[in-house]
Amino acid sequence: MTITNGPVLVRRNAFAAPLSRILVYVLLIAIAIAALVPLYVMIVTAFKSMEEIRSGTLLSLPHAFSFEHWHKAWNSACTGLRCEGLKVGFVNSFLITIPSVFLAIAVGAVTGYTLSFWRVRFANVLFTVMLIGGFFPYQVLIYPLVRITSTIGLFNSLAGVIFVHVVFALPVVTLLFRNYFASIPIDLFKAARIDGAGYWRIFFSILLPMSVPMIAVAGILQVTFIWNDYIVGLVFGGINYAPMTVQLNNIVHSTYGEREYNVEMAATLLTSVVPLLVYFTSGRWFVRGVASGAVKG
Amino acid sequence: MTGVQLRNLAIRYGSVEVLKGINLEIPASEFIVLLGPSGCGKSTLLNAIAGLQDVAEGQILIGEQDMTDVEPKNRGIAMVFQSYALYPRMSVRGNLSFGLKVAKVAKPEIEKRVAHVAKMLQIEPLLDRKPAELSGGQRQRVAIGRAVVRDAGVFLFDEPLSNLDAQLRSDLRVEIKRLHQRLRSTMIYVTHDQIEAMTLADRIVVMKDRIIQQQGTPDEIYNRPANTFVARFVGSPAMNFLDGTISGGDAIVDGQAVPIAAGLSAPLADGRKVIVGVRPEDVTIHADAPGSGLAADIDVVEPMGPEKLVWCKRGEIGLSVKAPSSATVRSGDRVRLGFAEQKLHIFDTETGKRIQ
Amino acid sequence: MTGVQLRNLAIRYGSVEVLKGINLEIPASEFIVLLGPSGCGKSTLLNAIAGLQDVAEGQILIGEQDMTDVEPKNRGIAMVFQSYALYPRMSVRGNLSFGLKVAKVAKPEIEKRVAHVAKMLQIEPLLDRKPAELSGGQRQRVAIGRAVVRDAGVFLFDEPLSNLDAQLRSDLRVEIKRLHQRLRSTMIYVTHDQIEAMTLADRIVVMKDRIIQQQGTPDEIYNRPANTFVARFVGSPAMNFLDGTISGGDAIVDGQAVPIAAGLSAPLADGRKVIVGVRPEDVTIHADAPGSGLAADIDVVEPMGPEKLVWCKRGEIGLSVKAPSSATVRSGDRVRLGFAEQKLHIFDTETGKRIQ
Amino acid sequence: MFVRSPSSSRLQATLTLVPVAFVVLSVYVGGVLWAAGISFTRSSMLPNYRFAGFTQYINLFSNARWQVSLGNMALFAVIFIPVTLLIGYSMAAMINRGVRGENALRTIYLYPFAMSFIVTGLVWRWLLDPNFGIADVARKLGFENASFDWIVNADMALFTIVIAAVWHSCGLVMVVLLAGLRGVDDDLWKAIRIEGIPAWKAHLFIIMPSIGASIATALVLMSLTVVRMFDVVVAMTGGGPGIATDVPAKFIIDHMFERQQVGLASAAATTLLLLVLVIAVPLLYLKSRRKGAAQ
Amino acid sequence: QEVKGEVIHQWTSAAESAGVKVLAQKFTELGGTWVDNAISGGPNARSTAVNRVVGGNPPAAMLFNTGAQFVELQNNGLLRDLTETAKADKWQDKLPAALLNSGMVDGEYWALPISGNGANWFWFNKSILDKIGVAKPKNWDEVFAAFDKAKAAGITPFTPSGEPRWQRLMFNAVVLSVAGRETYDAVIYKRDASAVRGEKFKAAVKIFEKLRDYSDSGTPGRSWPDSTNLVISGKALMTQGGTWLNGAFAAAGKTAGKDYECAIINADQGMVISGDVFLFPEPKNAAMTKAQDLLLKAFADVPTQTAFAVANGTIPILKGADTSKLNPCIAEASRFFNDPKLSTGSDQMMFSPAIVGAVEDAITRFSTKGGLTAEQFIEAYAKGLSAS
Ligand SMILES: Nc1ncnc2c1ncn2[C@@H]1O[C@H](COP(=O)(O)OP(=O)(O)OP(=O)(O)O)[C@@H](O)[C@H]1O
Ligand SMILES: Nc1ncnc2c1ncn2[C@@H]1O[C@H](COP(=O)(O)OP(=O)(O)OP(=O)(O)O)[C@@H](O)[C@H]1O
Ligand SMILES: [Mg+2]
Ligand SMILES: [Mg+2]
Repeated sequence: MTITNGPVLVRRNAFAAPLSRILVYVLLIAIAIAALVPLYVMIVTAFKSMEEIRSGTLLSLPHAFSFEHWHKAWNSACTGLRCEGLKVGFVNSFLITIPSVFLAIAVGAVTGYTLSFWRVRFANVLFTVMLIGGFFPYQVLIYPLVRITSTIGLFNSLAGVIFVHVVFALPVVTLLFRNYFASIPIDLFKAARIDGAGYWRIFFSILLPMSVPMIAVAGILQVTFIWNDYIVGLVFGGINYAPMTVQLNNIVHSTYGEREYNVEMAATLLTSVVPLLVYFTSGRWFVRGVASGAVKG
Repeated sequence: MTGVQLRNLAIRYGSVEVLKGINLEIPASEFIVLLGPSGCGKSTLLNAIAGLQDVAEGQILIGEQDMTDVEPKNRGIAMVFQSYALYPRMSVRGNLSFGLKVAKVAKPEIEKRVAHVAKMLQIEPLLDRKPAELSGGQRQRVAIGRAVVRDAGVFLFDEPLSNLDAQLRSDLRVEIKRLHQRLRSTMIYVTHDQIEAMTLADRIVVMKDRIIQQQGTPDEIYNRPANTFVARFVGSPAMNFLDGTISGGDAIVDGQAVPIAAGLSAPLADGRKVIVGVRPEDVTIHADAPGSGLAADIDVVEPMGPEKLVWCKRGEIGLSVKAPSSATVRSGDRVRLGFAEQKLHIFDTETGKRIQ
Repeated sequence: MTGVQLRNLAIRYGSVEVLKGINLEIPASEFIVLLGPSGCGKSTLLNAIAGLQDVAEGQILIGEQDMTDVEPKNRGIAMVFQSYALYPRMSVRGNLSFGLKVAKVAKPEIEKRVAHVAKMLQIEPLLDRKPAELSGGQRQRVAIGRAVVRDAGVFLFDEPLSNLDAQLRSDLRVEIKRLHQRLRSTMIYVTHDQIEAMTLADRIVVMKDRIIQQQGTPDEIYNRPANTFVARFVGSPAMNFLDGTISGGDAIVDGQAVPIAAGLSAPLADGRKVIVGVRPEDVTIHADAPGSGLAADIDVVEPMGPEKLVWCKRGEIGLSVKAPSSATVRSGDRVRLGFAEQKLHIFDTETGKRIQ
Repeated sequence: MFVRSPSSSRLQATLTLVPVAFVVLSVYVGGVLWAAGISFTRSSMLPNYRFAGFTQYINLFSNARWQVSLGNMALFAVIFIPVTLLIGYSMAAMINRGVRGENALRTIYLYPFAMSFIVTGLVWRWLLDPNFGIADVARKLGFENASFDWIVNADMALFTIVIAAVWHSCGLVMVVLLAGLRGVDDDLWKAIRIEGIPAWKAHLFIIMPSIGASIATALVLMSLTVVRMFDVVVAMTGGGPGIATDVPAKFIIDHMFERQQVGLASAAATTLLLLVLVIAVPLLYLKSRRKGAAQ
Repeated sequence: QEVKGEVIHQWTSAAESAGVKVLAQKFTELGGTWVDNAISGGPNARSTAVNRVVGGNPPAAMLFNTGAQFVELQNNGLLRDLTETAKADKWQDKLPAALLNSGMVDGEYWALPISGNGANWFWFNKSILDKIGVAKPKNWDEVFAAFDKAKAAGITPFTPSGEPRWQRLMFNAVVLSVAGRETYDAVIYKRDASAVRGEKFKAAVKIFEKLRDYSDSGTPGRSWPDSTNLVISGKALMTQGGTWLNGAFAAAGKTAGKDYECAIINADQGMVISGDVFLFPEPKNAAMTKAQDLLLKAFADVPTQTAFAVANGTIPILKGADTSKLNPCIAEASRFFNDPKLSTGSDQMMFSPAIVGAVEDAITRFSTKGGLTAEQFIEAYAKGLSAS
């Protein structure tokens, strides 16, 4: 494994690229190809007819490209009484994902900030409990959460789903931010306090702008979790707020039905478009040297 | 205007005591310079005054009020950090105006003050850059600007000029002095630069080994150092020390008598072991002639522009001498050194304390 | 041993040209000091020599070989960074020894060298601490140690002593000088400290405005500055400048004749506008008596330990004078200033260049 | 962190933590205590609260599936975490050099994470199928004797799950570490390059320790993946062949929902949490001690 | 006023959707508004439904498997007692007793059966049968003879699904056919451990083991549609599965008797039936009661139920259904279904889910090469019968 030392300057003479650099590209591309094999299989399968899939040539290109299965997955696959495909839950997925991700990151970032910069009594106990709680199989928590949300009147409402998502996201997002803030020079925090900035001001004006890479990571993580979530939406959303994954599952998983792999693949790929877009656009948030120039030494 | 008082302050990092029993009275509007070897706790003390460092024992009073447990922002202070601590995602302008914005100063007023400070610190062309795009000295100027732009009652400076070029340094030194005269704020200033200490300070505080060694006007510190540590620490090159024994008003050093002014030698009993201190500028170099001073060999001669630094040797003893650059001395010459009788400093050999 | 040559070097940040047409020949074993105002590109230049900064144009030769595109590690250099850049999670010992370990130096040898450097830098008690637990000056010493511990052919120092106290600074200055004499490595040293520059340098390079203004021995730079910038920049307090017009071998300044040594005034035509420069130590203060020099009022007197800095005023003109601390001058006194004829510097008013 | 008694800002800090603390306590502590309580009953589909002693725990530990599950989790963790960390870090380090097409590469590495295992598990099944998966492709390419039957081999099936899980998680680990690497000061890289420290040493001894917090984050995320591992197993092997690839989360979920053995599932979940505690607490203790020493 | 009836069910495949449509249409005709809540996977659908009930927002009706799954809900008073409706609508005349009984507790009706399946069917590729020159096997000797011939011809003899639940299904099929109805009923209905340890059961275990040895290496973990595909595409001779496999053959455009054959081995021992029931949570209000009443009416309507079964590919469960439109395999299954002597309940109908799970674990471990030996398996199975 060759990893060469960090940020490299662009050479004047592009042809003088050191061997190690070529090696890096070779490795990166090799890994990318390896990572892409399953995706390739999914895509070609989504274009194949069932006939062709049954014939078992996994890696071969389809005889003919037809968008029929994609169309079916989106528009007309049966998911129960309705045969309207995936699109049914699309809006719900947005309604759930956007506020949940936003709130989860907001709450987690503030909590992480408080834990790493402010000395609050029992804060570390709280964090430890939260983190260890994160390891508890969350399926086991569903029953108590059903009781809790129904007691506070959030059961089977959009707010209920969002609440549960935020609760489940809290340990991980808090961890991300707490650890991230721990690496920021403490003198910055001190300087801001001298400047008269209070609790919120320090957070919003100084630390948040420095956290963009971590916001991107937390966003990637939570968008994926929440967009792909099935159980929480199903149980806590009730029929009105069932996310797209419910349809996806209905297309993919049926105990007694025959399976149309091409439609399943198309459906899966269609469902993952949103997270993929998020990944791609998060690029510019991965800025280099967020704290550069802040302190000496 | 607000004075600062430290009462019996002690500060610990974990179990390590960094400062103890610090008592310091800083009258309002005084300009105080903290001097001390690296690691003696100067930054720590500034942090404590600012409220950024937990105090283990004692009290901090600012403007007569006990501020030991008060929020930094309510102490009415401004501070320049040794590590700069610039806000990395803000432009220079943002860095300068942040504190004012927080304090809800009106926009035109902010602009005015920022413009003024930027001009004073010669960072106007840099206002829209990010800290990462600045040179070391430029960063430091921004850090200074951030403190100066606020009209605080107490200013804390942690080695504000250390990365600047000589010219800018002397310009800023004058600027800070002027700022002090204009604002009459109390200023607490850490530096390693003798000239800064001497020219800026109303009073200098010399620290070492967790405690304050001496405090006094620059003149007192320079001319009447309380112990060998202070004597050696203040003044560059450092004071020369000679081990001697008192004999009839003279000090016998390495077998040769060094005359001491009568006023100084009065309290000294014959046979007492002392350390005789003499500053390089109080030594004169004569041609080698018997009887007229301490014989020594010239080791190294360092030209320093307006003058020469001459390092002499007499056996084990090393002595530095400041000579005019016109002096004709060469490495290897044998010379005689004369000491200004009145300017000698006598310390007790055991305790290192000044005798008088 | 390895010399360094810079040929027509230009460096850009994006579209901003920071350095251009830099030509510099550093013979092997020379000790070169870079001087220049903050932000003039000294760090950038060091980075380029080290191979850490991309070069837009020109060549860098180290030991006769073109190293412009060679990896830093293959250039045989050691460097002290202005921002320290210590390895954060390694102890001080780890910071010092890591490079040697990597270079597969034998263990006892590593220990010996680390011990030696730690002793020299007075960081022995800190060897097991992490950088975060050190004071500013302590960090700086570790950073110096990390470079010194490696026996490199070329050493690059970026303001290595700026955070140290005066005593340690002068100790280390001597230590670095000694290191240079022992190793005979080429050393390129950025500093703002006049004394460091004067005492350490074989040659000083003064930079400004993207180019090299003058290079020469400390003596040349101090005594024969090539232009007003260099003249003002080197020396503290800065050289005084007086606008004058030549008339019969004298310079007429503010209506009063200032005599110039014959050697200096020889090439000057009558009526030519010049700038007359005089260093503060070349000015003497006399009691006010008609005809005997430039009349002026004393503005401020700054005690500086061994001497006094006297700021005088004559109308718009400000003049600084270094007087012995025994001089009895007080703010407000009217005095006459005399100039050492031989020590005057004459510059062209238009170009600012030295005339001769 | 630096002031002893409450100030407005600190009060604010405390106040913002209170709701979080409330939710954490009620959901996590409350939920865990509830589950622990239920584990001492014979609850089947719905919880009941009649105390039944340690019956469920006795059943649990005499259950072969549970034993196999725990063993699998341990083995999985031991392979999955180091491998993913190594690959993820290497990718982050390489991308951090500033390569062309960084966005595209990052998205490619990360995409597996976006896909639910319901279907990608199936694709992996196909790829690893001894008859028409990559083994078949290899045969068609002329390697007549190529055979790859790990997925149907009880001794090897777990490793196929490791492969898929690594594929799934590498991108995430890379992104977390990349965010950490992006915070490393440029001057540090310069110092490393000057000293000529070989890449792997620089990463291992200097860069990795200075992004320790990010690595800790990645480790926690990976540990969470290990403890919660469920989808990938269900989709690829269904826990099989036999029970060879069963894992605790699957055991718990199966018994919780399909088998209506809430009591047993709670006992299993409680046991799992205790195991996590046994491993985590000494680590946390060590960490906090080190921090204390540093101050 | 709109009578909304939300129904939670797991019918999500194309055929199942068609079936739901039939039910929904009838409900609509009766004046209700069908609110469809389809959730794939039985456990998912059931636990979601239970959570909805517990959370105080129950659906009007929810689909469970026939069997003991609902008992605890009934114990906790969360279900509506259907006795009155059942009596009024004469359920005992309309439904096979085995099915009906599984929805009763202490003589009260708590569940309405809605669909039926036969579970112990074996499916053959007709062209392979023709190629190796054997007729559709009727007993195990014929099966193994056919296997050997297929093997000789280079064709995989047997490709069962490797998922635990289908392995269990297959095991039950083998037990019924080899050990006979008496032993089967003793195990399933009485949970008789001594029957498990008996010789007949052991003989069944041996056959199951032998079948395992004839199945291909790709078996573990394979889903039933994949297994079935292998038979459909002519790569394998036989697979095992319930009547629902018929749908997969049909969807691939295959015709029973021409392209494929279905058979119960040792058919005189009868068919294992399974199915789904609707449960009706205790209503929250009058509107919900009304909706449930209408739903009950729709579900128990003979033509509707028959149309549902046809669309769904399951067996019509109400007596008097018109079976003429059924596919030959389903028609045959229907014959078994309606004859009490030729039908018996599945383990899922009689066992609690915990026992089903325990037994399933034993079976799947036995199905794996290198797993349990026959003796160990029998002990594990016997022990599993007392799981809770
Ligand atoms: N990353 C950057 N992007 C743009 N401009 C930069 C960047 N880094 C430095 N500069 C500019 O380049 C110039 C030279 O910087 P450099 O750090 O070399 O100065 P310097 O001579 O070392 O100053 P100092 O004595 O203050 O350290 C400065 O004006 C600085 O603002
Ligand atoms: N976080 C810390 N943990 C442990 N010891 C520390 C810590 N910070 C500082 N110290 C130690 O406390 C002492 C005082 O540090 P401080 O930074 O106040 O010194 P200083 O006088 O400002 O030095 P300098 O002039 O070098 O900046 C030093 O010896 C330092 O090593
Ligand atoms: Mg300090
Ligand atoms: Mg610099």
